[in-house]
Amino acid sequence: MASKTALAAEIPPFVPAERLRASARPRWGEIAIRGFIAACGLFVVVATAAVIMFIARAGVRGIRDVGLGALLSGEIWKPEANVFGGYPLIFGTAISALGAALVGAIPALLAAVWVSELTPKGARSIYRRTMEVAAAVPSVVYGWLALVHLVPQAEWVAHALHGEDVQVSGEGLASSAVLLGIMIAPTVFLLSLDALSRVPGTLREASAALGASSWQTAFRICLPGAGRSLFTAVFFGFARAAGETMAVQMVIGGARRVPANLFSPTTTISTQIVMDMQNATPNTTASNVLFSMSLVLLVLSAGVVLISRVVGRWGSKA
Amino acid sequence: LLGACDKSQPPAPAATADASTSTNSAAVADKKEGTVRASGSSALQPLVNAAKEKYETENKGASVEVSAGGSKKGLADVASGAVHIGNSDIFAPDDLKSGLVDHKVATVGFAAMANKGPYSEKIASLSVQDLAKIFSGAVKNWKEVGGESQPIVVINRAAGSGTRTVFGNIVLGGDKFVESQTEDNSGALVAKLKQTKGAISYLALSFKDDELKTFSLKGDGGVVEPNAANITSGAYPIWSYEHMYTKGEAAGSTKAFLDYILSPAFQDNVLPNVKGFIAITQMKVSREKD
Amino acid sequence: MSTLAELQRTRRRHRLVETVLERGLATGALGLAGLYILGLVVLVFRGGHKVTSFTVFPSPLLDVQGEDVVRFVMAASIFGSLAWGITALARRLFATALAAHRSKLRIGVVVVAVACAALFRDHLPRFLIALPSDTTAGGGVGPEIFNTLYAAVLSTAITLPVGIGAAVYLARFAGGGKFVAVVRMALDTLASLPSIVYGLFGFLVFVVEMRAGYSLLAGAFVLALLNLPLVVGVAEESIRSVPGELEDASLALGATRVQTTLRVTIPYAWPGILSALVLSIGRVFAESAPLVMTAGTTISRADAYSLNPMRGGETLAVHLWYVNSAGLSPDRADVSAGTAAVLIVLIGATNFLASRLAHFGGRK
Amino acid sequence: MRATDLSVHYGSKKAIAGVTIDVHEHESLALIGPSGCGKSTFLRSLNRMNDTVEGIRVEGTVELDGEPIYAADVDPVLVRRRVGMVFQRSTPFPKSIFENVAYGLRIAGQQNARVLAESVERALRRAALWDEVKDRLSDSGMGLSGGQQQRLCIARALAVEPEVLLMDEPCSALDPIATAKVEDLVSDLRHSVTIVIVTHNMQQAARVSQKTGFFYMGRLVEVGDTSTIFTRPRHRETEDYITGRFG
Amino acid sequence: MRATDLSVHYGSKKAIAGVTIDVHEHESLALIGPSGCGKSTFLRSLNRMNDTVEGIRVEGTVELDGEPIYAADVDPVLVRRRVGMVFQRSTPFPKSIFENVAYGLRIAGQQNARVLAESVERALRRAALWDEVKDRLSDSGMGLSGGQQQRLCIARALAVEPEVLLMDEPCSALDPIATAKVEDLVSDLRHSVTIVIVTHNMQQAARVSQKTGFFYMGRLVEVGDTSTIFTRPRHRETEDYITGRFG
Ligand SMILES: Nc1ncnc2c1ncn2[C@@H]1O[C@H](COP(=O)(O)OP(=O)(O)OP(=O)(O)O)[C@@H](O)[C@H]1O
Ligand SMILES: Nc1ncnc2c1ncn2[C@@H]1O[C@H](COP(=O)(O)OP(=O)(O)OP(=O)(O)O)[C@@H](O)[C@H]1O
Ligand SMILES: [Mg+2]
Ligand SMILES: [Mg+2]
Ligand SMILES: O=P([O-])([O-])[O-]
Repeated sequence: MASKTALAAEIPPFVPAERLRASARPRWGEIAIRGFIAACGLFVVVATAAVIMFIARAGVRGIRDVGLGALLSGEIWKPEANVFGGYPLIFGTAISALGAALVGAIPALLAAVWVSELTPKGARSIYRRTMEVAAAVPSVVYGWLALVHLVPQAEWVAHALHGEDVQVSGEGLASSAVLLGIMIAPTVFLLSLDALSRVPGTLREASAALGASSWQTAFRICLPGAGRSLFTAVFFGFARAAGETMAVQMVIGGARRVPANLFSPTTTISTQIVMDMQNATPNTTASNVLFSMSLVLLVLSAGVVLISRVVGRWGSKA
Repeated sequence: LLGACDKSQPPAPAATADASTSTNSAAVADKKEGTVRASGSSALQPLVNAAKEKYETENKGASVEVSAGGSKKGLADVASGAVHIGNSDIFAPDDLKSGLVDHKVATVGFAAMANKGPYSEKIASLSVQDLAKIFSGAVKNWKEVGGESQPIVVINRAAGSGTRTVFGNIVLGGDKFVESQTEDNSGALVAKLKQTKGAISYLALSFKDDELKTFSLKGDGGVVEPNAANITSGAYPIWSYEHMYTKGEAAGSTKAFLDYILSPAFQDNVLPNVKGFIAITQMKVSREKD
Repeated sequence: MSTLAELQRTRRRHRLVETVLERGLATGALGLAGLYILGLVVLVFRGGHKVTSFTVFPSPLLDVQGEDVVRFVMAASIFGSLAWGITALARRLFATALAAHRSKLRIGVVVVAVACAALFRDHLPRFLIALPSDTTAGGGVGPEIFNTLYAAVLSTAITLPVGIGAAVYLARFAGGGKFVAVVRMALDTLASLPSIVYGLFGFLVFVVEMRAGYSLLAGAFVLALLNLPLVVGVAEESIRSVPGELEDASLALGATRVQTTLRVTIPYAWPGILSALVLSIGRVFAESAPLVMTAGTTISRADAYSLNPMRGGETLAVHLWYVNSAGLSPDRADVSAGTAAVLIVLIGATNFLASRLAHFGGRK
Repeated sequence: MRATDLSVHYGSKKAIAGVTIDVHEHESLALIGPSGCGKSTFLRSLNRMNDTVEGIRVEGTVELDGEPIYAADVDPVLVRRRVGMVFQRSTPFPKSIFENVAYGLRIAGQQNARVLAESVERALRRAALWDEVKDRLSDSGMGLSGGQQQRLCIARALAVEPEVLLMDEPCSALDPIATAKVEDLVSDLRHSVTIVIVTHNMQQAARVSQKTGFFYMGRLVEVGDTSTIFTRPRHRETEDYITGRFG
Repeated sequence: MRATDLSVHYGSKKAIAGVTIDVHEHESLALIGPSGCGKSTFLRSLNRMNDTVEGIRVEGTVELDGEPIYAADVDPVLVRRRVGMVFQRSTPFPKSIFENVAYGLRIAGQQNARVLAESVERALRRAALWDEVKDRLSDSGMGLSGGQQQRLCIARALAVEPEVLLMDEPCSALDPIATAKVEDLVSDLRHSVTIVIVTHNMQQAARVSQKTGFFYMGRLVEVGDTSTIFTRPRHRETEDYITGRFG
């Protein structure tokens, strides 16, 4: 190189100029790190397999002992008497999660549309910050608040609705649905906001340029555009509500029967698992059946989320 | 602001007290150090906690973990090896019995307790039949047992509860409770009873509370109050032993802790001061099973 | 098409509907946010009351190993953040006057923190130090705070390398093979498992099969597993958002893929990775069901502040549940409020620290 | 359409300053200039698309048929219905081809199916796309090729019968053949619509416009007949730019 | 550096076909052509940057100093140390200016602080950036202006003393003044480094290169002395392109 200064001569070249061949010595550090990275990928798979396998192994035994039909449709759950009818548990789980979706997810979604499309940027970040903190608040805190503040109100409402003669204490599906709704709303809100922010700004501009008001853009372009992700957000909230344990346990009452109304105590799968696992001897039917029920829960929430994701992916390819 | 502090006791034993006890227990120090884990009966928990506080302050390095959850959890835990001591209000069932060693540490009585309100003011006692009707769900209003009109809200203990088992066996002749609102734990149940109008449940006498109504038992021979005298004499039938099960013979720090609980120092001086519990030695009647 | 007048008419009609909707949605959104803000403020204040009730017992409460250190650290962080807050406020108010003394201020904050910690470590809010009490009033949450933080550290120690590794794998090294589809499927599955299932798994593996008893390590491991999909997801996204040109530039300088990943990609993606970590730490703080089944619900006096990960111990969230469903102490309403407030302050502090830390990551 | 002494600031940053320009009906004006000189900013202030940008400040006046579009009581939505816009990157909505074109009509309240169908066909014909898509109107607009997508966007803009059409580098992402098609289209359209087109390709400006304006650093350096600008520019900067001395 | 019958496929799509070209030492070659014609693809196959693209297939040979760089036992990392590259968008690492320039040396294993400092200074001087940044070497590289950033990237590439420097539209994101500076730099550098530069600005090609190649639809239509190409192109397509008839 012609213009090399005197300075350059002192410095050894970094690359032996004649050589392009790979050096004989393998780069061990490089190989180790690549190995670690791939191992991490493998770890994820192994861990998932392990979780599912451990749950399924005991769960399948439980199903074999009791019979799937009896387990899903039996109306009496009484492990102490060896009666395992999971219907009240499934019913409680499904209704309180659906209620939560209704009470929490849908308003959160609408709020997200409003905040994302129709408010100035400044306000948006305030909303986001608030909801981020609210989403991080532990569910037991929500549970405790509901126990202290919501349950007494529920008792009052129940008497107003069903008359003074009804036996209620405020614990039941209504309380748990409202609690779960309040609990999942921030998460659904944030997920929806993210989904909406992924709608390309160019589409909004194009719509505005055709003379659409921001409302028309929000509901005709952004909502359909983010549709699948919004769906996923709501489903995610639903799944989280279905899987919540401790907070629900604090307000749902714990009666193992199909409730007479929204205000009479009942139970959910996860609540009952925590309760019964405490005194079930491992490897007995009473214990295995709890794993069977957690399989049901797993199918319920994982199934819902997986389906919504698959639909989402399949849709985005089209 | 200060309320919370006032109620709490100043740290009772000064460091000096520790020093003195730790010298005399030096010989068995290697036994007492370490952690003893116990779980199970919430009825027994106040007693174990009292023992734990005393024991830990007297033996530096010793530590006792007590968690509640119900008698059957205690039995399951100790059988599986998850804890060293399983607390229980009931005798171990046959399938677990073989490997477990029973340590009866006290007895305790149980009684029906209810939320205080005008509807139950006039009812001082209930017969076993009344209780059976209430807890099986046959009777749904306080007026049917002599009170004013108010729906009865039955609150149960969870299925793993020894209290539930003992009370059910004696009052209902088995676990025939109406399925209703359920609490995990005696402590939580007390709170719930206090805040729910028309509520009734059953608790160990260690949880007897002035804010709750405690029912005496009406029988052929008159009304029997649930108190120590009636229990030791056998007049009041709803009581049980408090067991602390170990897996195999107790050893090491577990044995040291159990020894402490069974020692006269504890049984005679501490136990009588813990509300509701009666030392085994006081009992004039005995039982072989629940 | 339509005349101008017609246009104006339809537009007016639309406008009306929009105004009505607008009012409705705005009220809804405001209400929602307001509800949470109010709730948080009330929570912090209610519990703050409990937390700040300073002890009247100056000597150490209990002879627990490690308590001195914990007291000192606790005092240092309380007074440090107080001092920092005051100087930050002062800087904002007298920006020009103090601009020249930044480093002095910083040293000042540290000195104040250490001095106050030394002076006041025995006069801390009792609630923040004392052991919990199941039966009597006046129990604190000292070990719970410690356990919560320790569990967060333990679980992050697992999530961080594995999460980044898997994210890097998916984003940069995997290509598009069958195995990648399997990994993604696994992540999706993990993400949708209810936390109780993790709890059951941890209970089966650690407590039953391995007979390890309840241990923080088991809890941390289960939480790490629970957080993995979240961390991998966010980290992968932020790694993908690293401009390909930047990595190309590194490769064009003769860097290997691994060198590029370590020196360019990860530093650039760091803020995103950090926010994933904050989220996952938040979940460690918040989860209760899996911890109840793996780390247990008790505090043992002997090793309340021990670093031994094989001991069991409850975290703040578990304590909050336990106090309400199993505690016998008469002041459990107060204890709950205090615990909730401490939890929220911890979460807030973590978020704040992370937003500060993001600056050290590289980008800006 | 006339802009008088128009200045636009983004926060404290001045993007264009004191631009005065007059676009006559059914005339086509090309805007050229180096990157960042404010062409897009100017274009977007002609139909108040800039309103959505945070912290923007517009001074001066823009008139459409003599009416000031920045007056307080003017509804920007109505301005945009009369002044259409096509962007650099084609932005078909994730809807069918038909719905893409019908979108502008639907949001204006048109629901009559027959009217919609007719308008869509006319717009697609004007955009020289009808023959290529008439058999797959219900397919997604995103399945079209780049050039077709851009013409779809033009058809979409035409469907609401705007008086002015603004185009911001409509061909810069297209291949030569697609470019030629769009250029032909623009040349045809200028007989029925007023067109303002931004381009970085001076030859393109020469091919499609009657008038050309040269922007440089936020100012409109000069504007005049396209042939004049390219052969006898009055300013030194214009000459330097069109001869490729910079940019 | 010589490419012989080089073809590149992305999956089933052919990006360039049968390109043969010879770049002599210390010569500078400009590549021009419409968008998507394969200029970048060709450039990136000269230092095996294409290796990172999924599903790419390279046929033909490329030789550096007579050695085939696509031979099986060649380490692409070593190729890239000898054939540097600068991209269209400046890509400073989120590190200090000093660390940006030192990066290539550090990853090559150079740890000696003095050597690093000297090499960084020399590289920055060669990139005509030293005087502007010498007082703030520890500031972030991302705080520089666009033109400075691009010269920083050039300095970074020069620091490892490559024999060939590939530049892919290095000025297309820069303002006129920055463009002029980078063009001056390229003109200077060609005395010490072989340069292959892709540009969409034909005037730029004319200003900085001795030779020019015209790509069209994946083929190298013609290559020759810059003055010849711009005044007497042999092919019709070349002429159409340089007179702005398309592209
Ligand atoms: N949203 C914005 N906020 C702040 N500054 C902006 C914004 N949009 C554009 N600018 C600045 O305003 C100036 C003019 O930008 P504009 O996009 O109008 O240029 P242009 O001539 O269209 O350039 P190009 O040919 O690259 O599209 C530029 O300096 C740009 O950085
Ligand atoms: N990663 C890729 N995968 C598939 N096709 C690609 C990829 N990169 C480029 N192509 C295609 O290869 C062809 C040549 O692309 P290339 O980027 O080399 O063109 P170019 O001349 O550099 O264009 P420009 O001037 O726009 O930079 C184009 O048709 C492009 O769409
Ligand atoms: Mg522009
Ligand atoms: Mg290119
Ligand atoms: O004492 P129990 O908790 O088993 O009722």
